[in-house]
Amino acid sequence: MTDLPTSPFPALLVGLPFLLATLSLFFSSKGKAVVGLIGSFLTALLAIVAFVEVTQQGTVIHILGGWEPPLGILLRMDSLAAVFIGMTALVGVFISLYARGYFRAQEDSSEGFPLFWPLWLFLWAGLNGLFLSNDLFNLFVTIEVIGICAVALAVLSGKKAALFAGLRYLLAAITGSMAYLFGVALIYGSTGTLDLALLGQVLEPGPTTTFALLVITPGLMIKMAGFPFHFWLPPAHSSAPAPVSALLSALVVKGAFYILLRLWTEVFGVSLTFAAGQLIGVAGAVAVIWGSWQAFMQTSLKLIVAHSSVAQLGYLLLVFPLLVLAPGVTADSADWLSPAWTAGVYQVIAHAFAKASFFLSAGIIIMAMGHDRIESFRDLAARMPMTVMAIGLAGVSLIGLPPSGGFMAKWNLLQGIFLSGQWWWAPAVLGGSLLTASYVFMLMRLAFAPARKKEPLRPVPFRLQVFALLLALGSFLIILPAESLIQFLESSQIFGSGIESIVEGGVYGND
Amino acid sequence: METTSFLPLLIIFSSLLPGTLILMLREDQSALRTFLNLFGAVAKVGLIAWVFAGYLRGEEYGFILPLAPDLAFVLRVDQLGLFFASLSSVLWLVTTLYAIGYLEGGKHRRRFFAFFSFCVTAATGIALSGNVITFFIFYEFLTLSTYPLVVHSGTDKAVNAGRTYLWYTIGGGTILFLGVVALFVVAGPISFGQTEVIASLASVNPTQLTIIFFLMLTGLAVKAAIFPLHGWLPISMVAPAPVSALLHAVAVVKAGAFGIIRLVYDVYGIEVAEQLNLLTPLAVFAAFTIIYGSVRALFQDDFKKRLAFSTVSQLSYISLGVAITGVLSSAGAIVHLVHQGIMKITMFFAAGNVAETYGYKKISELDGIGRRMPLTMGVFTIAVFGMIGLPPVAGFISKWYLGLGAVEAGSYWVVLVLLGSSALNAAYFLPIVYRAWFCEPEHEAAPLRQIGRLETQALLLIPVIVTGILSLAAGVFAAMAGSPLSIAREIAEKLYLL
Amino acid sequence: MEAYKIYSLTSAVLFVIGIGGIFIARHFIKKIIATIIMGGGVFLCFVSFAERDALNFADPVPHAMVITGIVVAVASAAFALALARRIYQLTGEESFTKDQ
Amino acid sequence: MIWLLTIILPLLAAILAASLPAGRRGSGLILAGATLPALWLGLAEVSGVTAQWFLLESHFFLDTPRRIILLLTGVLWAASGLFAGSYLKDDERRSEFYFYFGAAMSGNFGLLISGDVASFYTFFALMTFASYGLVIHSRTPFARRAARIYLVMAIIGELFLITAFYLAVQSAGSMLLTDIPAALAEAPNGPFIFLLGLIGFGVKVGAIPLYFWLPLAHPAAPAPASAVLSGAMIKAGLVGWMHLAPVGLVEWSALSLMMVSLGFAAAIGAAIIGLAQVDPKTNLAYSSISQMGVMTVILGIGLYGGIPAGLILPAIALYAYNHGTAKALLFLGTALPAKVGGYWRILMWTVLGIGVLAIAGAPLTGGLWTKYLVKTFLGETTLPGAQTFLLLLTLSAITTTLLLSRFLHLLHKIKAPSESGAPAFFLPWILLLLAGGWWTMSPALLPADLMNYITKDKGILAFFLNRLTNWDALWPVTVGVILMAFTLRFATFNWWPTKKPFVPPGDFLHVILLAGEPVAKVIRKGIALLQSFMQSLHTPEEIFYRIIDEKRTSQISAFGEAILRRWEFVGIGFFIFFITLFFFLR
Amino acid sequence: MSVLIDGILAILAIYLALQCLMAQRLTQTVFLFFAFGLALALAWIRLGAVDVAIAEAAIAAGFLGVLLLDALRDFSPTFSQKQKNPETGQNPPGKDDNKPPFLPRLALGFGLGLFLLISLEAIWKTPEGGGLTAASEAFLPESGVEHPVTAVLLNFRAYDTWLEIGVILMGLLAIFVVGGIRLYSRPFTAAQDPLLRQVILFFTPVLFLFGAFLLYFGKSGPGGAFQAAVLWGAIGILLHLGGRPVFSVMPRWLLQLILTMGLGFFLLLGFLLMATGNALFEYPPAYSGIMILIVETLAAVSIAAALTAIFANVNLMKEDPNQTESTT
Repeated sequence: MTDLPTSPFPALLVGLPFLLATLSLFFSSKGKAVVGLIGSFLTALLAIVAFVEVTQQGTVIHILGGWEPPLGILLRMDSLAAVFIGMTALVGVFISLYARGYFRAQEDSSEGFPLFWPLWLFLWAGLNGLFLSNDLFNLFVTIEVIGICAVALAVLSGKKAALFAGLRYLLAAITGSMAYLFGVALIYGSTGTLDLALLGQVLEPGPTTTFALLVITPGLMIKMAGFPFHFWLPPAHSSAPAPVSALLSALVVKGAFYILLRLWTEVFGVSLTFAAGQLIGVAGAVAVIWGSWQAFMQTSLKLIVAHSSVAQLGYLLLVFPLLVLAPGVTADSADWLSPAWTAGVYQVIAHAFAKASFFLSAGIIIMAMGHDRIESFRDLAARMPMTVMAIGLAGVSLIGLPPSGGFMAKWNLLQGIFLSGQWWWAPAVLGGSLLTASYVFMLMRLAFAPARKKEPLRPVPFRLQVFALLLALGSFLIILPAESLIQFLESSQIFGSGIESIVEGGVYGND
Repeated sequence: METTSFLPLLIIFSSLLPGTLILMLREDQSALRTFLNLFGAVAKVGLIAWVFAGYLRGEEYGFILPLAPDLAFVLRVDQLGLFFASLSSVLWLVTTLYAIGYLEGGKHRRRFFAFFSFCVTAATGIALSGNVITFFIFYEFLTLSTYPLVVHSGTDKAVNAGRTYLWYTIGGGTILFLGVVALFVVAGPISFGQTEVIASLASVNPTQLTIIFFLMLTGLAVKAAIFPLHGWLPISMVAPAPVSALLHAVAVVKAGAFGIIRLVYDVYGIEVAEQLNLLTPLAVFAAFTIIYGSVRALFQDDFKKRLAFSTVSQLSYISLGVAITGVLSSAGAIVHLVHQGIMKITMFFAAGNVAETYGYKKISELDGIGRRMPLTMGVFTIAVFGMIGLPPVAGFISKWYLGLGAVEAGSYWVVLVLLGSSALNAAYFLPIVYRAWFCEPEHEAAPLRQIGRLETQALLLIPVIVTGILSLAAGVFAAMAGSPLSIAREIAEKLYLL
Repeated sequence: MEAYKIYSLTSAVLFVIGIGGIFIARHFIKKIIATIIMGGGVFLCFVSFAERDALNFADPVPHAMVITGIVVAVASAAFALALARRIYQLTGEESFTKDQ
Repeated sequence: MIWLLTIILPLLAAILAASLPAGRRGSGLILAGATLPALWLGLAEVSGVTAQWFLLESHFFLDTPRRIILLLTGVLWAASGLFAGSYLKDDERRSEFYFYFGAAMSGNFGLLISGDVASFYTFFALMTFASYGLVIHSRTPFARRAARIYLVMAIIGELFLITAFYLAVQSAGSMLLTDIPAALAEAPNGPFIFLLGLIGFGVKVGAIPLYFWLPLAHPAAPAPASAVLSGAMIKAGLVGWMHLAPVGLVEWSALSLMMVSLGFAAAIGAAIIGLAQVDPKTNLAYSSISQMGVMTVILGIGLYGGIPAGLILPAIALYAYNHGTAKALLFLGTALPAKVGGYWRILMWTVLGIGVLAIAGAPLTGGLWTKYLVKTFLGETTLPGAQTFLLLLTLSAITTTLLLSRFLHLLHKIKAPSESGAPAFFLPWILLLLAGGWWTMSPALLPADLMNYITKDKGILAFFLNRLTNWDALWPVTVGVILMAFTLRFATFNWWPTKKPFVPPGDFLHVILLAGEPVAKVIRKGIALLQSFMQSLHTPEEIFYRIIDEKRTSQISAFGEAILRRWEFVGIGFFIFFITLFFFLR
Repeated sequence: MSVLIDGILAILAIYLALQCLMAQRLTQTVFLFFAFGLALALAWIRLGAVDVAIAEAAIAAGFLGVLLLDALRDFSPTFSQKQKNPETGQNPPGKDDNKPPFLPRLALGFGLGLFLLISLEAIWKTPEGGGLTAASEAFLPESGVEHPVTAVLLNFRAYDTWLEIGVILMGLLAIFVVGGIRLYSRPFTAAQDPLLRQVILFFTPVLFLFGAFLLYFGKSGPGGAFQAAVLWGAIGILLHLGGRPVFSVMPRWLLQLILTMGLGFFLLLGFLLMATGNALFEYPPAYSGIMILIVETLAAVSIAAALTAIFANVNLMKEDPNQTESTT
C-alpha cells in the first residue's frame, strides 16, 4: 500500500475546501457567497486535476503526518474515489451556481442562508475526506462532519417542518455513527489496526468480527437511509431549501453507501455469507418498491422527489447481493462482478445528476408558484417549459430509460442479476422502474394538462433553469464516456472484486 | 465490422437537429420553423435515398460508438432497416406538410414540431439500429418523444390518453428491457443478423431462450398493439390527426412491428424460432387480434376510433406474417409494414380533413361528405378498398402474399382469419364509404375554415392525395423493380437463403 | 476476571441502554442524552481495550480517538439540543409528533 | 399497348364523361369510343403481352372463348354507352353514373383479357364494386336495398374467390390462369378448390342458390346498366368458372352432376318464378338466371370428361354471346315503350320479338344454334341421366318462351306516348341488333373444330336449314307462345298477377330472411350484449387507475409510511434487521 | 478488591444511565446525567485514561450538562405535562401518544435483549489485537511530545484532531443556523447576583491558570488542548452568565479570528509543511514540539471560544423569544 506514488492532491482535496470555508466566515453575507462560489470552482478544479492525476498515475496516496499505518492515517485516491470525487465536483459546481442565484432571489427570508456557503464547503471537504479515507476511525470523523453540516444545511430555512426533520435526521445520524463506532471499537480491539487495507489482511473471522459487521451495517444503512431506516430522509430532504435538498440527495447519502461498499468488499469479506448479501438485497428491493410507491402517492413535488431518493438508494443496496459470492464461487469465475460494480457506480452518478436536477427544478417551481403542490402543476409545460423539461429528463434518467445514466445503471444491474442467476431481484428492479415512471409521468401529465385557473407565476432567474436543465442533461451525457470510465475504474483494486463468502457455518462453524 | 461511416448518424441528425433547434426558437418564428422542418424532412429523404443507392451498389455503412465494454451504440444499414427508414422518412415528409397545414394558428407549435422531429428521429434510429441495445435505446426514445404529441391538445381526455399510452408503452418497454438484458446475458452482444449466435445456443438452453423471446415479444407487442396489449392505441386517437398518422402509420406501431420482425428474423432466426416452437403463440395472438380489432371497430361511431381499432387489426397482419414460416408470408409481413402505413395514413389524413373542414368527427355525420370533398373521400375510398384487401390497392398485395404464404405453410386457419378480417373490414369501412357517396346530407354545413377554391386547404389536401396515390401505386406497380413488394421479396428471399 | 472485561461488558450494556433510549424515549432531551449514553458505551469499549493492551502505558490511540469522539458527540448533542429548544419555542412540542 | 388501352381508355372515359358539364353531349360517344380497343381485340387476334411492372406481373392474352365474350362485352358496352349517353342526359346524377359505368367497363374488359390471377381478381373486383354504383343509381329505397344485398353477396363471393385463388395458385405454383385447370386436375383438393370457385363466381353468375340478389339488382339499375349487368357482367362469373374448370381433364362425376342439375333447376325454376313477376326488368333478370343455368349445364358436362375443353368452352362462349346480345337488347328495350311512339313502335316490337326469339332459341336465330350445341353435348356425354336432361332442355325452351312472352306482355301494358317519334337512344338499340346472335354461326366467332364437331362436315348452313332441327326448336317455342296467348286470352280468372308479383323478386331471399329473422334477432341481441359487455369491461388500466385513485389506497400507504416513521418501529426494524443478519451470518 | 470497585462502578454507571432515561422529571434526568458522566469519568480513571476522564468530566458531563441545565429553563419540568388531562393528571384512555404501545415495546425489549446477549458474547470473545501501544511507544520520541495521547492526537493522528476541531466550529455554525446569530444581542451588563459576581471573580483566574497548566503539561502528562479549552470555555460561560458576554464587546473580526485560528493555523501549518515537501501535518522532528504547542494553544483558544459561543447562543435563544419564524 505504502509503496504507491504519493501525491499532495488527496490532502489538498480535503484541505482546500476546509480552508475556504473557514475563510468565508470572515466575510459578510455577500462576501460569503462570492468566496463560496469561487471556492466551489477552485475545489472542483482541484478535483478535476486530481482526477486527471489518478488517470495518469493510477492510485495515489498521501501519508498524513508521515506516519504510516497502522499508527498513522493514509489517504488513498484510487479510481473509485476519483470518480466519486469528480462526481461531487461536477454536481457541486452546478449546485453552487444555482444556490448563488437561489439565495440571492430570497435574500431576506432567512438570516441563516449566508451560512450555506461555509457549511457547504465544509460538507464538500467532508465528502472528499470520506472518499479518500482509508481509516476506520477517520471515516467516523468524516461522516460526522458530513452529518452535522448536512443537518445544519437541512434546517437552513428555519421553518418548523425543517427543524423537526432536522432533529430527526440528526438523531438518526448520531445513532448510525455510534453504531458504526461500536463496530470500529470491536475491530480495533481485536486487531489493533484501523487501516482498511491492513484490516483486509489481518481480520480473522470470529464472533467479534461478525458482531462488528452486525452493528456497522445497519448503522451505515441508517445513515444512507436504506429501508427500513429511511424514516428521516423524506422529511429532511423535502423541507430543506432546494439547493440543499439537491446536495443531500445527490451527494450526502452516497457517502454512507461508499463506506458500506468499501467495508464489505475490502474488510469484512472473511465473515460475510451469501445470505447476508441477500438480506441487504431484500432491503434494497423493498426500498425500491416502497419508496417509489410512496413517491407516487405524494401530493407535493419535493416529497415525491424525496421518496424517490429512498427508492433510488434501494437500487444501490441491490448491488450487495451480487457482490457476495455464493460458497464455492471464486471471484475470477464470477463474471457479474464488473457489471454489478458498474451498476453501483453509475447508479450513484446518475442519481446524483438526476436528483440534483430534480430538486433544483422543484426549487424553481416553488420560487415561481410559492408552493409545490402538484395539483397546481397544470399547464406548467407551457409556462415553464425548461423546468418541466429538466424534470422530464431527470425523471427519465431515474426511470432508467435509455440513453440516460440511469439506463446504464439498470442495464448493468440487470445484467449482473442475470449473470449471477439471482433473477429474483429483476421484478423489484423493473417494478421500481415502472413505479418511477408512474410518478414522473404523473408530473408530466399534470404539466401538460390544461389549467383551470392560472395562478400568477413569480419570475425566476433564467440561469437557475439553465443549471437545472444542464444537470438533467448531465445525467444523460455521463453515458458517453462510459467505456473509458469503466476501464478507468477497473484500474482500482476494489472495483470488480467480489466477496468470497465463507463456505458454511459462518464464524461459529470455524471454531 | 464494416467501415465506419457517418452517413447513418447524419440520417439520425437530419431530424434530431432541426427538432432541437425548433425547441430553441420562439413560438412566433413560424417561417423559420417551417423551413427547418421541411429542410430536415427533405434532407432525410434525400440522405436515405443516397444511402439506399449506395447500399444497392454494395457499399456498407455503419457507425459504432462504444458505450461500455460489450455495449455499443451501433448504426448499421441493411435492407430491412432502409426499407423501414424510407417508409418513415417519406411519410414524415408528407405528415410534416400536413401538420403545418393542420396546426396553422394552433398553440404550442414549437413543442409540437420539435417532438414531431424527435419522434421520427427515433423511428429512423430504430430502423438503422445495428444491434438490440441500440434498438432498445431508440425504442424508448420513441415512447418519450411521442408523449408530448399525444397530449398535445392538452384537454383532459388527451392527458388521460397520454397517461394510458405511457402506462402501456413504459410497461412494455420495461419488459422488453428485461428481455434485452437477459438476451445480452445469455448470448452476449448480438448484432442484427447474427442469428448463428442464438442458433448455437438453441440446443443448450432452449428454456431460457424461449422465456427471453416471449419477454421481448411482449415488450414489442405493446407497441405493435397485439391483444391484450393494444389498449393504448384506440385511446390515443384523441391526438391531432398528424399525430395519429404518426402513431398509426409512421412510427410507433411500426416500431413494434418492425421490432417483431427483427426479433424473429435477425435475432433468433427463423430456424431457431421454428425449432423452439416460438411462432405458434405469436400467430394465435396475432390472429385473435386481427379479428378482435375488427369486431371492436364495428361498434365505433367515432371516425378516428374506428380507424384506430382498424389499425389494431391491420397491424397484426405483420405479426401474423412473421409467425408463419415461408418466403411469401415473410414478404407479405414486411411489405405490409409499408402498405398499412400508407393506407392508414391516408385514412387518418382524410378523417382529419373532414374534422378540420366541417367539424365532423362521427361516422353518422358523414352523409354526403363525398360530394363536398370528393378528392379526400376518393382517396379514402381507395384506402378502404386497400384495407379490405381488394386489388389493385396496396392492401391486396400484402394480403395476397400472407394468404398464399399461409396456404403454402399449410396453416389454413390463417386463411380463414384473413377472410374473416376482410369481411369485417368491409363491414365497418364500407358503411363510411356508403354514407359519404350514396347518402344525402341532412343539412348543408358550411366549412369551418377558409378553404378557397379547393375542397379544403391545399396543405391538408395535397398530403392525403399523395399518400392515396402512393397506396394505389404500391398496389398497381407492385411487380415493378423498386416497389415495396420487390424489396420486401428480396429481403424475405435473403432471409430464407441463409 | 480482569478489570477491563468488566468495563468492556458494561460498554455493551450502556450501548444497549442508549440505543433503546433513542428508540423508546419520547422527549427530545432524553433522546439526546441517550445518544451520549450510547457514545459513552462505545468509548468505554475503546478504553477498556486500551487498558487491556497496555504495556508501559495504556494504548494511547483509543484514548485519542475517544477524546475526539467525545468532542464530536458533544458537538452533535449541542446542536441537537439547540434544535430541540428551537422546536419547543416555535411549536411547544417536546417530542416527535405523528405528523412530523 | 392495345391491351393497356383496353383497360385505361374506359377509366379515362369514365372520368372524362363524368366531368362533362351538364348539357354537353358526347358522353355516349366517349363511352362507346372507349370500347374500341376491346372490340379490336375481340375481332383481331393479337398475341398476348406480359406487363412485368403491373400488379404481380400481369399477363394479357386471349383465347377463343374469352375473345368471343370480349367481343360480346365490347359490343354491349358500346351500345349501352351510346344508349346511356342520351338516355340519361337529363339525369341529375348522370356524371356519377358515367363514372361507375366507365369503371365497371374497365373492370369487365380487364378481367377478360387478363391471364393471371392477380389482374383477373383485380378487374373482377373493380367491376363488381363499380357496378354497385350502377345498381344504387336511382337512390330509391328499392335500389338501396338491392344494392346492399348485391354488395353483401359480392363480398361473400369475393371471399370465396380469393380463397379459391390462394389454393389454386399454391397448387399450380404459378399465377397464370392457364396453369390452373391442369393443376386442379391433379391436386388432391382440386374439387374442393373448384367448388370454392364455383360458389365464388356462382354469385356473379346467379347460380342456384346464390342468385337471389340478381332479380333485385339488375332491375334496379337504369336500363343501360341493366343491359350490361345482365348481358356482359354476368358473364364474368362464367369466365371465372371457365378459368378454373379442368374441362376434359377430369371426371368429377358428382360435381358435374350437381352442376348440371342445378343448371337445369335454374333454367326451369327461374323461368317459372319469373312468370310471376310484374316488372319487365325483373322478368328479364329471371330469364338471365335461367339462361345462365343452361351455361352451367354445359360446363357441368365438361367436368364429366370425355369432351375436350377446346370444344366445350367456345360453346359456352357462343351461348353467352347469343344470350348477352339478346338480353341487352331486351333490357335496353324496357326503356323504349314509354318513349317510342307512332310507327316507330312497329320497328320496336319487331326487334324486341327477334330478341325474345333469339333467347328462346327459335329457328333462324343464333339461339337455336347455341342451344343445339348444348343438345349435342348432352347427347355425346356419358353423364348418367343425359336423356332426362335432354327432355329438360326442351322443357326449358318452353318455359323460356313463356317467360319472355310474359315480358312482352308486360311491356305492352306500358302506355305509349301520344306523339310519334323515337328518342335518340333508339339508334344504338337498333344497332345492337346488327351484332346479334347470328354471329355465333359465323367463322369469325365459331372455331372450326367446334363447327366440325357439331355439324360433322356438313357445314353450318346445312345444319341451320335442317328441318328437323328447326322443328325441334320450333315446337317448344310455339307451345310456349300458345300457352301464353291462352293464358292471356282467358285471364278472366284473375289470379295472374299484374300489380303485385306472385312471388316477390329475389324469391329465395325472402325465405332466407324469413327464416333468418329470428336468428338475426338473436345475433343482434348477442351483439348488443357483447357491446354492452365490452363497454362494461374495464381495461386493465382502468382497474389500475381506480385502485390508485381510491382514497383508501393513499390512506393505507400513508399509514404504512407513518408507522415506519415512528421511532419505536424504526427500533424494531433495526433489531429485526440485526437479528436476521446475525442468523444469516452464522 | 479492585474487581469489586470496578464492578460497583460499572453497575452504578448502568443504573444511572437507566435511571436517567427512565426518570419522570426532566430535572432528575439532567442531574442523573451529570452523575452518570461522573461515574463514567471515574471509570476512565480506573482504566488509566486520565485524559479521557478529564475530557469526559469537562465536556460530556460538564459542558453538555450545563447546556442541558440551561435547556431545562425552556422545557416543562415534567415530561409532557400539557398532554395530560389537567384535572386528573391521567392520560385520557386510548389516546396515550406518549408511550409506545405494549407490543412494540415488547418487541423492542426482546430485540434489545438479544442484541445485548450477542454483543456480550462478541466482546467476551474479542481476540487480543494488541493495539498500537508498541508502535506508539516506538515512535513517541520522534513525536516531539512525551505524553503518548498528545502524540497521537497532535502528531500521529493529527488529521483526525484537525477535523474534530472543525466539527466544533461546524457545530457552532449549525447552532447559528438554528437559532440565528445572537451572540451580539446581549447588552454588557454586570451581573445582578452578588454571589455570581464573586464566583466569577474567583473562578476566572483559577480556571485560566488551570487550563494553561493542563495545556502546557499536556505534552508530558494527561491534559491538553481539549481539556484546557473546556476550562477556558467555562470562563466564557461564567462571564456570559454573569452579564459580561465577552463576544458582545469583541469586534466581529476578532471573534471570527479567535474562532477560526486554531483550525486555520493548523491547516496553514500543514500546507506550509506540504509546501516544503512533507506530507500534511508532517512536522520536522526538530520543531515538532514547539509546533505542537502552538497548534495546541491556538486550538484551545479557538475551542474555548467556540464552546463559549455555543453556550451563549443557545442560552440567548431563550432570552430573545420574540424572534419567530420568518416564513411559514
